[in-house]
This record gives sequence, structure tokens and C-alpha cells, in this order.
Amino acid sequence: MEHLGEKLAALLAIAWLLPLLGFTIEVFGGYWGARNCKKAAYIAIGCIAAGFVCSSTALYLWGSETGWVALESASHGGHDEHSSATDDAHTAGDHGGHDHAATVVEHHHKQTVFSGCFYRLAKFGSLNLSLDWYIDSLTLTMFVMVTLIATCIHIFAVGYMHEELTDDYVDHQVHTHDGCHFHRPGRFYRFFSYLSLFCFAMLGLVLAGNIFQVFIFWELVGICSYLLIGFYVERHSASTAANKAFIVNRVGDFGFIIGLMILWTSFGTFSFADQHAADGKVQPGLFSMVRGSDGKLEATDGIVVLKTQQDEHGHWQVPPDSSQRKTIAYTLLIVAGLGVFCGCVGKSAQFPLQTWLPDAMEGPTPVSALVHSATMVAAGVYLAGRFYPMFTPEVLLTIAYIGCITAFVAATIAIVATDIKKVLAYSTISQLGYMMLALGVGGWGAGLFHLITHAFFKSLMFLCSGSVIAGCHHEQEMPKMGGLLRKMPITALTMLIGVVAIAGLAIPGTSIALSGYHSKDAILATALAYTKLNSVHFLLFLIPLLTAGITAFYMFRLWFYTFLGKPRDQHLHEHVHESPLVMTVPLLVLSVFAAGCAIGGEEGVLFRMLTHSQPGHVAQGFNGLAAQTVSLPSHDAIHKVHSTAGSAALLAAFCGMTIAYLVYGLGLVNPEEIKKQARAVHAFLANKWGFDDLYDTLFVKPAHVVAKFAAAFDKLVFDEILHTVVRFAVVISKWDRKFDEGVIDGFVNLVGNSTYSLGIGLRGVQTGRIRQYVTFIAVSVVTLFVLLFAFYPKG
Amino acid sequence: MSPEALMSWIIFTPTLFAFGLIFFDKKAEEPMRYWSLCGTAVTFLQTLLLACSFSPEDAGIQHMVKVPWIENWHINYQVGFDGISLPLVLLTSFVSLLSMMASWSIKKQVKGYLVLFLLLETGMLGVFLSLDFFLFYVFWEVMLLPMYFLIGIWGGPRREYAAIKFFLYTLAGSVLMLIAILMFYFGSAPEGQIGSFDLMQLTAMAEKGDVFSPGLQVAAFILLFIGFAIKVPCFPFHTWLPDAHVEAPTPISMILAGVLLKMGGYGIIRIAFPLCPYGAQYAAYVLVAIGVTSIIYGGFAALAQTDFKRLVAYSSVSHMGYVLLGIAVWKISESNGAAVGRDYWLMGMNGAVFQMLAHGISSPAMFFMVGVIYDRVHHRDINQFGGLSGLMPLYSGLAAGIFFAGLGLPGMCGFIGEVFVVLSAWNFSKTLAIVSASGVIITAGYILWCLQRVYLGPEYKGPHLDEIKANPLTTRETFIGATFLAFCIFFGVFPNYVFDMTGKSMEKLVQGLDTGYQNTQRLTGGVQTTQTTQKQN
Amino acid sequence: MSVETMLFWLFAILTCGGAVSVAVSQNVVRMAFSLVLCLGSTAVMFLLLGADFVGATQLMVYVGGTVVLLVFGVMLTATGPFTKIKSSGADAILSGLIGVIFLFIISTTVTAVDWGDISQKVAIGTHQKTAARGFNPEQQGNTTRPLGLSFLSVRADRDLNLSRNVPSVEKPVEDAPKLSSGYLLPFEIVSIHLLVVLVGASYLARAKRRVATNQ
Amino acid sequence: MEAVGPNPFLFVSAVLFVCGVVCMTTKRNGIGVLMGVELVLNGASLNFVTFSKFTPLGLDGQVFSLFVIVLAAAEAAVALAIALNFYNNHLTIDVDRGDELHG
Repeated sequence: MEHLGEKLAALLAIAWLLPLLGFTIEVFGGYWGARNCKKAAYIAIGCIAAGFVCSSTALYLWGSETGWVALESASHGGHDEHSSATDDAHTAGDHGGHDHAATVVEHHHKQTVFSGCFYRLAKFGSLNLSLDWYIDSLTLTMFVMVTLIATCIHIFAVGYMHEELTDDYVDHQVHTHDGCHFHRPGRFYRFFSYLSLFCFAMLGLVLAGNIFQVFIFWELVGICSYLLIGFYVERHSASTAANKAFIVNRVGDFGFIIGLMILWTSFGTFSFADQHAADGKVQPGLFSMVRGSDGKLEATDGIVVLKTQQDEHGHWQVPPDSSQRKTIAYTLLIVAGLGVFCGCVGKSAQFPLQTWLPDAMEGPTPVSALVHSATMVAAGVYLAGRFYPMFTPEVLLTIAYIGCITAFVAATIAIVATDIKKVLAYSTISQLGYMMLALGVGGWGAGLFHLITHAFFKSLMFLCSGSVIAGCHHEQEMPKMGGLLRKMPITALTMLIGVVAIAGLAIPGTSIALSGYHSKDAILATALAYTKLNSVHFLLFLIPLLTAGITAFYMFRLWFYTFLGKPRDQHLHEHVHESPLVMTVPLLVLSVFAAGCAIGGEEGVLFRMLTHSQPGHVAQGFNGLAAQTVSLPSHDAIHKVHSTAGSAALLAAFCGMTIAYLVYGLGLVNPEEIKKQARAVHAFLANKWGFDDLYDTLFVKPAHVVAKFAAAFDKLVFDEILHTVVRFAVVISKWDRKFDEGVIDGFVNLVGNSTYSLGIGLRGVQTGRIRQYVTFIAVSVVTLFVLLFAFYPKG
Repeated sequence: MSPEALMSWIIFTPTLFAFGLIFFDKKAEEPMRYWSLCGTAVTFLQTLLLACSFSPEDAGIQHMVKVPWIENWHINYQVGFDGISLPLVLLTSFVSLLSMMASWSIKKQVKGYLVLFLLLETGMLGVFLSLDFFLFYVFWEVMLLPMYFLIGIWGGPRREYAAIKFFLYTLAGSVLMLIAILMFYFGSAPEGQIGSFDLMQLTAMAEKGDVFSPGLQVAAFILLFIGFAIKVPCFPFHTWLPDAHVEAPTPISMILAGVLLKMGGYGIIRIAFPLCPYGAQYAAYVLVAIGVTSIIYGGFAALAQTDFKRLVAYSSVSHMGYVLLGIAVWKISESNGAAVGRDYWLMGMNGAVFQMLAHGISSPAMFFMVGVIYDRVHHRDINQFGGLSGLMPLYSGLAAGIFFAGLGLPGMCGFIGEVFVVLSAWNFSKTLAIVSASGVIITAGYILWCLQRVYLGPEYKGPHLDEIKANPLTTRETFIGATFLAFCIFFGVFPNYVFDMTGKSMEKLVQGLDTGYQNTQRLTGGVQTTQTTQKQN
Repeated sequence: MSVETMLFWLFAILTCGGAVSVAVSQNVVRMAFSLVLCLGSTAVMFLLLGADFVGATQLMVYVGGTVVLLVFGVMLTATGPFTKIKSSGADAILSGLIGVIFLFIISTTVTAVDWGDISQKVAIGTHQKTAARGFNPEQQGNTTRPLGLSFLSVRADRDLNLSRNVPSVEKPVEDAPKLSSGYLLPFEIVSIHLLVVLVGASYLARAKRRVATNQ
Repeated sequence: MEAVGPNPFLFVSAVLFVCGVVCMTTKRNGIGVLMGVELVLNGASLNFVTFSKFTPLGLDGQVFSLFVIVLAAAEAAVALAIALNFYNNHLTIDVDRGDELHG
């Protein structure tokens, strides 16, 4: 089994590192001598497609070696990657156990989770930081999903970015000071190198075996996002959006770092899984320490005692010896969870840090599809899912509310957005809110389920919008479109699949539906079960339900607005053309997945694959002990309310769709009228609830003020102090000079002067007359004698 | 050549080459530059040889040479290295080599410049290798003087002001250090005997705990700390740095940022802490607070700058704050004075040294990048740049990479140092740790905003556009930039090479400090200790 | 009063008179004459003191050489109105005063000394035999040969009557009497000196063209 | 009657000496000054010879007086040469005129 882990790690590492290799080659290769050379794209596609093959192989290997324990007997074929595996599926164990690679001694089922270390970054005493890998079914599913979508988007981008294949690219959105359009050489290769780098970072994030490593790749995807948003560096709006994206993400990362600090200081490790030291000792990972093997999190007097000792069964227990116990305050655990979640808020554009994502649409559309809908922004959800065992009920409640608010706020803004990509961006935020909500209310599987399905249909829709934009010569405003169905049928139909999927439409009474229905259904069912347990938090069901209706409304609005009705801009309409095959084929592939990836719903392959990695404590639910803490529903409880929630969701979606059809499809009501009626609301929504202004006033401007203050402080205070000291010293030295000149020099001068004047006086004696000298000699001799006689003692 | 002899060769090779310059004709600028480059390259190769003789398992000083110099006062010519100083020696010779390559832009009085440059390198290497306090001081001053002239003669328009400011600040620091040196010299002597300048001996005495009284340790630590903090530079003592950096010529800015600032940190680690563990612990909270303040303050100040070089200079203040923070996260238990969570402190210490190294690579690179564009357009106003990415794509790519390293991007050297230090800080103080973590936002803010204004955008807004077009990046400049960037990435991906080097020595140091503090407290200072620990909370 | 005494007083008066005459005379030519008189008398004084060779030399060198030289000098420089250059009366009075005091002091000193006593005292440090005898009376008036020998570093006057205990094996060298030193070296030095002086003097005094500007 | 003792001789030499000094101080004529010098030297010389007779100085005194005579001759020669030069330059032999070295 260890052998399998190594193999999986090797395969995934190849899939992970290939894009890096691709990036290196593309960067050094430049544009391969000619601006119209597509080699860079081929390399990038080759790398990511090979990555997809490796990931799929790994998934298949994992399934076949573990005997498809993840898929229960009820599962059926139909999923591309593992359709062949369903027949010989074994019955899974008594849990969806979140066991760790080496901790659990082989029981009656086979090991399904693997972990290990690539190499060590540093070691300080007992503290160890390394690059690890952690592979379970979630990792594998994510790998396959990311590489698949990325491959499609890479191929699409070859078509979308073909305008860059020139020496003289005219950027119509940038004007030089003389009023002309801006000309520059094309940057085709650079786009693909960034994409490759992004794929590398994203896969590394998924593969990461410890939270610190997650943080590393977290930042790396952030910088890739920065580079890709700011791909049109000449556009001020693009570079500003890129800055905003990165800085807002950094705000989230600030919380992330605090979480990391707490974890690091309290637990002494970042590792998810238990670690085997060279001497055979096993170090517990984060999850084992908090949850032990039974998944229970116990706090006594606000202190959580960590389970750091293994009993004879290999279960992690609290050490009996109290001196060996490691503890962490329960509040600290909450703060740590909130901190890490803060990072997720930033990356997944949750309220209150959602403002960067709509701006991020400045990037080329394939980027929006890959980075800002399907993968990177979902990383926050992925991390929240991965880190689930560390979250206390309080943190989960926060997550649920944040998700709920985000879903609603973003959906309302999407109603009034007119830019086709902005609508999709807000929809992305809203859907991410759904996922967070699901995780928060205990629907671990539902949340990640939605993550995968959303990735497919949202990337599909973005690519469709990209196709539209390319067809409309970079026109993104929906009011100028309309009636495009005839001109670009493939795009329109694939888009419709995406819209139906996200709206969560299904044929009532059956489970024949596109992917979005299943995942959204699962989320709403969990939310309903949750509100039944905690009636205080009833909004956590009602708002998502309402949002589901709004979602259906604005998505259909988008579709009707764009593809039906009469062309609103005749000039534009005449030049519209369907995109080439290189762009439509990825659309078709993705639409197949958007439609069918969730077949079977919660009995389906995908859901089972995901929930196989579900933390052990989720299935049983959780009963809050005190009045303040919340309870989480068990799987059974969720299952009971499933049909109710499904019906409600379907109803809401149909309502939304109908309204949209009435307004935009049939034109019964002029939307302009509504806009005039509710001008204040419209303005509020169009202004994105005023978050940008608020943050600008609250943070950006004060930051600049503080910065100016700091700089001025340096100049006016520190330097001034220094200057004052120096001036003081100068004054002192002036006085000193005066003293020197007046007193000390005065004395010396006095001596000198008197000597001089004596010399001047004596100079008169030196007449130069020889006779006088002789006289002097004679007088001197005489005087000498006289003195001799007078004073020399006689005898 | 034995490592013992090699060390002296390393220190004095630049001087020999400086002597060699005498025989060149004043007009022969190009040969002189190559000769000096040769000198720095030889020094660099020698330091590499020295690194080969280093054994990472040995925690103590390796290959120590001790030759009496002034015997009456127990002053020795004592050099040696361990895992802490070796990386810095390597960094010094490396940065010197690249700065010398960058010195081609110096056109005025080349001979004098090169001689001073080489003398400066001798001083720097001497500081890192000397183990005698007196010798250390001598090299410290040897380094100061060439720097003064290099800024004062080859600097920008306000060079006299900057040079004098630099000189006064540093001299003030050295004077304080001198007082501390004498305190230890006389403090280490039993009644009526001659004291010691031997740092190893003094460290051992401090560790024993009964030689230096707590009062002496606290006083000496404050003196030493201020002396070194000026060099680091820490928050209240940093104002010389922007001026010196802005006015100094590019290669000297590189040296200044790459090596000189590291001396402050090195001095604190090598001298201030080991010699007065009690004083260090006494002041730990203040030190951490100063470090955090530097991080935040430097970041904000950088955000407000419009002078490109000044921005980078303030980023240095911010980045060096992490060094101080990492060094000082020494938490003790109230009951017995033993360090709490020593591994975290060890991590902070290691992180601090790594941060010095990382900053020693990324910051000179940033200054070099500023210098490259300054050589062409002769101004540094950030708001008058823009669009360079289109005009000089290669240059902009290198610069962006290097600025990302400064930003603390994972996979580049800045990240490891900053994050390791910040992670270790929680153990010491929660509040300060959170404040220090907020530095990541500010850093991202000023670096990205700067990148946007300088490199992005449609067109160049300032003067001398023709100069940019006429002078693409030369091979020499590309080489320097690419080398820096490569090292940024290398250390970011494989930090373990550095940590393997520093690990053992650092462990020994931390162990010694812990013991030293406990001994001092037990043997001498019961009353003050309670005050100290109360202060901790 | 013997002839010697009379001669002494006669020439003493001549000497002193000549000297005073030189001092007080305003005429250079007269001064030169007085000087001749004075120096000649001094030569006689030397003879009276038994220094016949010195006396002769005095006559020849001084009276015959030096004074003639001076007279030449007088003649070469004494042109017209410059023959008499009078010094002021104050100078004369001052000089006279000093001279009188000087003379008084010297006379007092001379008379204050007991010469026999002095010779005793001096003798202690010098050679025993000659010290007791003073100058060798046998050789009075015949100093030429000893002088000549002394210039050759042979001190006949001192070493002639030494006991003849020459150094031998039995008697150590220390006991042997030491020979007195002579004046060979000073003599040679003076010779060279004279040569140099004469060359120098003739160089200095050689006829030069007046520089026109000096006029 | 007893021969004349040293005192009269010394007295004569004193007179010579004093006259020489007076001569040097009073005479403005360069040659006169030189004559004074000769007188002084003679006084000294006479003293030497006197002592050579009346004290154990012996022949040494005479030797010295000989040296004095010789040196006086040399001095006279050089001094006269100087005097002539002086005269040539100043057109006078008045030593008071040669006061270029005055302070």
C-alpha cells in the first residue's frame, strides 16, 4: 500500500511539475523568434494535458488498487474517468473515515489516504517544515477536475488569444497621449506561460500535505492571478484591478498567517496527516491532535487537550500523564479557525472581501474562466473543506453566515450588472457563498460537490461569454447584444446548458437534471436540516432559497438578453460570427461535463468519490451541548428533508426563470421602467452595495494618509531632531570657537605678542654696528666679573 | 591552502588588489575596472573555498586563528567563522562581486573609487570574520571611512549632507559600542588584572553568569544595541538610510543594502546577545516592539515615497525589522527564567539570519534595478515612469521578479525569512505578532503600487525617452539582474541549504543564551528578574 | 735695579704707551706707527721672559708682516676725507669707562693671586719633576730647539730627564713613564689653516670691477 | 735685586688688552678696529708667555703664543681682504656704515 502511495505521489507530482517545466520553457523560449508562433501554446497544452492524463491514471490506479471502496454498490457508471470501475466496487467501511496514511493500522479495509514528504524546508529542534503531499479522493478529484478544465481552457485560449499572434497588436482600450490607439507587439507566449505557472501553483495547492504548503501555493496562485488580471499591463484599470486582487487577498492572508501562527505555536506542526519519523515514531498531524480517531472535539473549561499519544489500537488519545499534555485554549482554536477561514474569504471572494473578483474580469476571458471561477477562487472552499476538522462549531457558524451573506449580496448585484462577464463574476461569488454556506452548516460533501459542478458549468459559461466577446469584437456590454442565437448557435446552446445547470432546473418528480440541480439541492437540504436543528438560524435556509431564485433570474436574464430578442446594436450584430472550432470544441466538452458530471446526485459517482474523504465526524452530526453552541445535522437528518428542500429549490428556480422570461424573453415589462421605479435600489446595487467606496474611505485613503504621515514624520520629526541636535552642536561649537578665540587664543596671543614686542624692542639693540657689539661684549664681561666678585663665595 | 590562512587571505585580498591599482595609469580606467573585478572575483572564490571547509555538524567556531597583536592589552588578531558568519561572508563577497560589475557606471575618478571600494570590502569581510572585539571595532571603522568618501564624492546632488549624516550616525553608534567594549574589557578582569577582548572568552564568561553583573549587562546591552540598531537600521535610528541610499551611487547602494545593514543584525547576534544575555532578555520586549514598529513604519513610509530609491530604502527598513523581531522573540518562564518554546525562538533566530541573507540578495538587486533605469533617464520620480514593460521587457521582467522577492512571494527568498520570523513571534507576544503579520498587506501595497506606476501603463511619462530606446539592457546588466533573481529563487525554494549551515551554531547560541540568562539570574539578579518577567506580560 | 728690571720697565712703558696711543689716536697712520711701537716693545717683553723664539717671531711676523699689511690696508682705504673718521665723544667716554673698569678688574685679579701658591697647586696635577723646577733655567734664552721638537711631538723639555725605566718583561708596561704629548697635529692644522687663509684672503682681496649700479 | 715677577707682565698685558678693547669700541675706521684686535691678541700672547715662565706651563705657553701670532697674521690677512671688499662696496671704511644686519 505504501507502494501505491509512492506511485500516486509520483504521478501527481509529474502532473504538478509539468506545467512548471512548461512555464520555464515558455519563459526562456520567448516568442520563438516569431510573434505568430504558437509553440508556447502547444507546450502549455501538452503539459497540462499530460497532467490530466497523469491525474486520471492516478485516479484510476487509486480506485483499482483500493477496490473502488469509495463507490458504494448503488453507484452506477456514466462518469468518464471511472466508468469502468463501478462494477467491482467494494462496500466501504463503516465510515467515510478520515484516516491518515500511516496512523491507522490496516483494519478490514484498504488504506485510501496517503501522505509523505517531498523535501524538508527547515528543521528547528522539534519543529519541522517541509513540502509534503497528501492524497485522498478529494485530492484526486480536484486534480482531475483542475487539469481537465485547464486543458479545455488552454485550447480555447489558443483561439481566443490569436489576436496576440502579431507584431503589432492594437489595444483599442488604451489611448496614447496623442489620441491614437496603443500599439504593441503581441504577447501570446506570455499568456500561456502565466497559465502554466498558474496550473503549477494550483495543483501544488491541491497536493499540499500541510497548511503551510497550502499557504505557499496560496500566495503563488495569488501572484499568478495578479499577472493574469494585469495581463493587459497598459490598461490602467487592469493593473489597478490586479493590485486590488492581490492586496485584498493579502488582507485575507493576514488572517491566514495569524491562524498559521496559532497553529504553529500551539501544535508545533502544520501537517494534515501524521508523520513518520525516521526512527519509527509517529508524530500526530493537526487533525489527529484535535479530533483524535473518533472525531470528537472536547473542551473542558475552555481548554482543549490535544490527543498526542497513540494507544495500542493506533488511536490517538489524550496522554494519561498530565505533564505530557499539550493544550490549546478553545478560544485560540476558534481564532485559528477564523484566521484560516479569513484566508479562504480573501481567496474565494467572500463577504466582506468580495470586491476584487468583479474587477478581476479585466483579465482575458480564459483567465476568468480558469482562475476566477473554476479553480483559484474555489481554492478557498477547497481549503475550508480540507481544514474542516480544525473548525469548531462557532467557526462553522461564521462560515455559514459569511457564505449566506455573500451568496445573497452577490446575487442581488448580478441582477443589475450589464457587463456579461461581471454578471458571471457576481454569480461566481454567489455560488462560492453557497459552497461556504454548505460547509458551514455541516454539508461537507454538498459544499465540495457544488465546487466541482460549479467549476464545470461556470468555466463553461465563461468560455461561452468569451466566445461571445470574441465574436462581438470585444464588446462586453449586454445591452448592445441581443439576438445572437442565430449567429452563434453552438455558443448559445452550450451557454444554455450552463445556465440551466447553474439555475438548478430539473424535471419535477424525477432526478433527471443537470449537475447544478444536484449540488444545489444537496446544499439546500443540508441548510434546511440545519435550521431545523437550530431554529434561530432560519435565515441560513431562507436566504439561500431566495438566492436560488435570484440566480435563476439573472442567469436567464443574461441568456435572454444576449441571445434572444432583436439585435440592439445593428452594426455590431452584422459583424458577429461564430467562433472557430478551437473554441467551440472545448465548449462542447465542458458542456458535457456541466450536464453530466453529477449524474446520480448524492448516489452518484462524484458525490461518493468526494464524501469518501469526508472527515469522520461529519456524518454523525453534532449536538451542541450548551445553548450557545450550534448543532450540525447528521446525514440521515439531511436525507429526510431532501425532497422538501429539492422541491423548494426547484420552485424558486422556476420562479426566477419565469420572471426572467417574462421580462427579457417576452418583453412584457420594460426593465427600464423597473429601473426608474426603484432607482435608489438600482443605484445601490449597481454601486455594488458601496463596498468599494466604503473600503476606499475606510482603508485605502487612511493608509495613504498614514503613509504620508510616516514619511513626513521621518522628515519633520526624526530628521528635524537630528538637525536640531546638529544645530545645537553648531551653536555650541560657535561658542566654543569664541571661547577659544577669546580666552585661550587670547592668552597664547598675549604671550606671543609680548614676545614679539619684546623682540621688536630688542631689535633696536641689534644695530648691526660692530663697535656696539664689541662694547656689549666688553660690558658683559665686566658685568660678569662684577657679579662674580660680588656673589661668588669667597674661599 | 589551509582554512586558517585562507581567512586572512580573504580579508586582505581586496587590499592587495587595491595596492595593485597604484601601478595603473590614471587614464587606464577599463583595465583598472577589470583588475578590481578580478580582485572581488578572487575574494569570492576564496570564500567559496572557505565554505567548502565548513562542517555543518560543528556548532562552534571553526578554524580559529589567534595571533597576539598588542600583547600588553590582550588584543589578538583573532579570526574564525561558524554557521552564523559564514553565510554573511559569502553574501559579502557575492554582493561585492556583483556591485563591482555594476560599477561600470562610475565614470568619475575611477581609480580612487576602486581603491575605496576594495578597502571597503576588506573592512566588511573583516567585521564578519573577526572574533576579537577590538579587531571587530577596527574593521568596523575601516569600513566606515571608505563608505563616507564613496557617498560623499561619487554620490548624488545632496551627497555631502547624506555622507555626513551617515557618518555621524554610524560614528555615534561606534562610540557607544566602544564604551561597551571597554565595559567588557574591564568587567572581564579580576581586580588589578588585564581584561579580555576575546569574544569567545567573553561569551563563555557571560554564559557562566557570575562575571558580568545584571546592571552591567543591561547597560552594555543598551549601548551595544543602539550601536548596532543604527546600522540595522531600526525605527528611531533609521533616517540616515534613505538619504544615504538615495545619494549613494548604485553599486554603493547595493553594498549598503546588501552588506552594511547586515552588520547590525550580525552584531546583535554575535555580540550584543551572547555578551549580555541578561540585558538582552531584559530588553526583549522593547526589541520586538522596535522590530515590529520598523516593519510597519517602514512599510508605510515606503508607501508614501515618490523617489524610487527612497522607496526601496524604506522597504529595507521594513524588511530589516523582521531581523530584529526574529532575534528577540525570547520568551522566558516566570518561575525559573528558562526559555519557553525555545524551538520557536531558534526558528526566529534562524529566520532572522535567513532574512538578512534574503534581504542581502533582493535589496541590492532592487537598487541595481533602480540604478539601471536611473543611468538612462537620470531621474527617479516614480510618478514620471510608466510603460517600461513595453520599452524594456527583459529589464521589466527581471525587475518584477526581484520586486516580487522583496514582496515576500513564496518560492523566493523574501518569503521564507519573513514568514519564519512572523510564525515564531506568536509564541512571544500575540499582539506584536498580529501587528507584524499585518506587514504583509503594506508590503504588497507599496511594492505593487510602485510596480504599477513604474513598469505598467501604456507609455513612459518622464524625460529622456530616447535614452531608454537607445540603450537596451546590456549583457552585463542582464547578467547581474539574472544572477540576483536566480539566487532569490534558489534560496526561496531550497532554504534548507542555509538552515543546514546556520542550524547547529544557532542551536548552540540559543542554548548558551538560555543558560547565561538563567545563571545570571540565579547568581546575581533575583529582584530585577521579577520585574523583567512582569514586563513580559 | 738690574738691567733686566730697567729694560722691563722701559719697554713696559713703551708697550703701554703704544697701546694707549693706538687707542686714543684719531689718525690711522699714527695708529699704525704706534702699533708698530707697541708690538715691537712686546717682542722685547717676550725676550725678557726668556721666550727668544717667540719674541723673534713677534718681530718678524707682526711688525714685519701684519703691521705692514695693515699699513697697506690704510693706504688702500685712506682716501681723502675718509682718513679721519671721528668717533663721538660719548663713545669715547663710554669706552674709556669700560676700559678703566676692565683694567681695574684685571689688575685686581692679578694682584689677588699668590703666584707661588698657584704654581704649587698646579704642579700637583702635572709632571712632578718639571713642576718643581718650573721652566728649565739651563735652557733659558734657547727655546728654539725645544719648540721645534715640540712641533714634531718630541717634548725635550719634559721627557729629557725621565728615569729610564723602560718597559720590559719584568716590569709591566703600566709602570713605564708616559711620554708627554707634542703639537705635531696642531702644527699641521695651523699650516693648512694658513694656506687656506692666504688663498682665501687673496681671493677676497683680488681686484674686482666695480658694479656700475653701486655708484 | 730680585727679577721682575709675573704681576708687572700681566699688568702690561692687561693694558694691551684693555687698549685693544677700547680701540675696537671707539674706532670707526675698519683698520683701526683691526688694530684693536691685534692689541688684544698681543695681550693674550703676552699672558701666555708670562705664564710659561712663571708657572709649570713651560714651553706649552710659548707654543700657544706662537699659534696666536700665526693665527693673528692669518686673521689680519683675511680681515684686510674683508675690509677692502667693504671699502669697495661702501666706498668708505667706516664700520658704522656697514649696518645692513641691523634688526
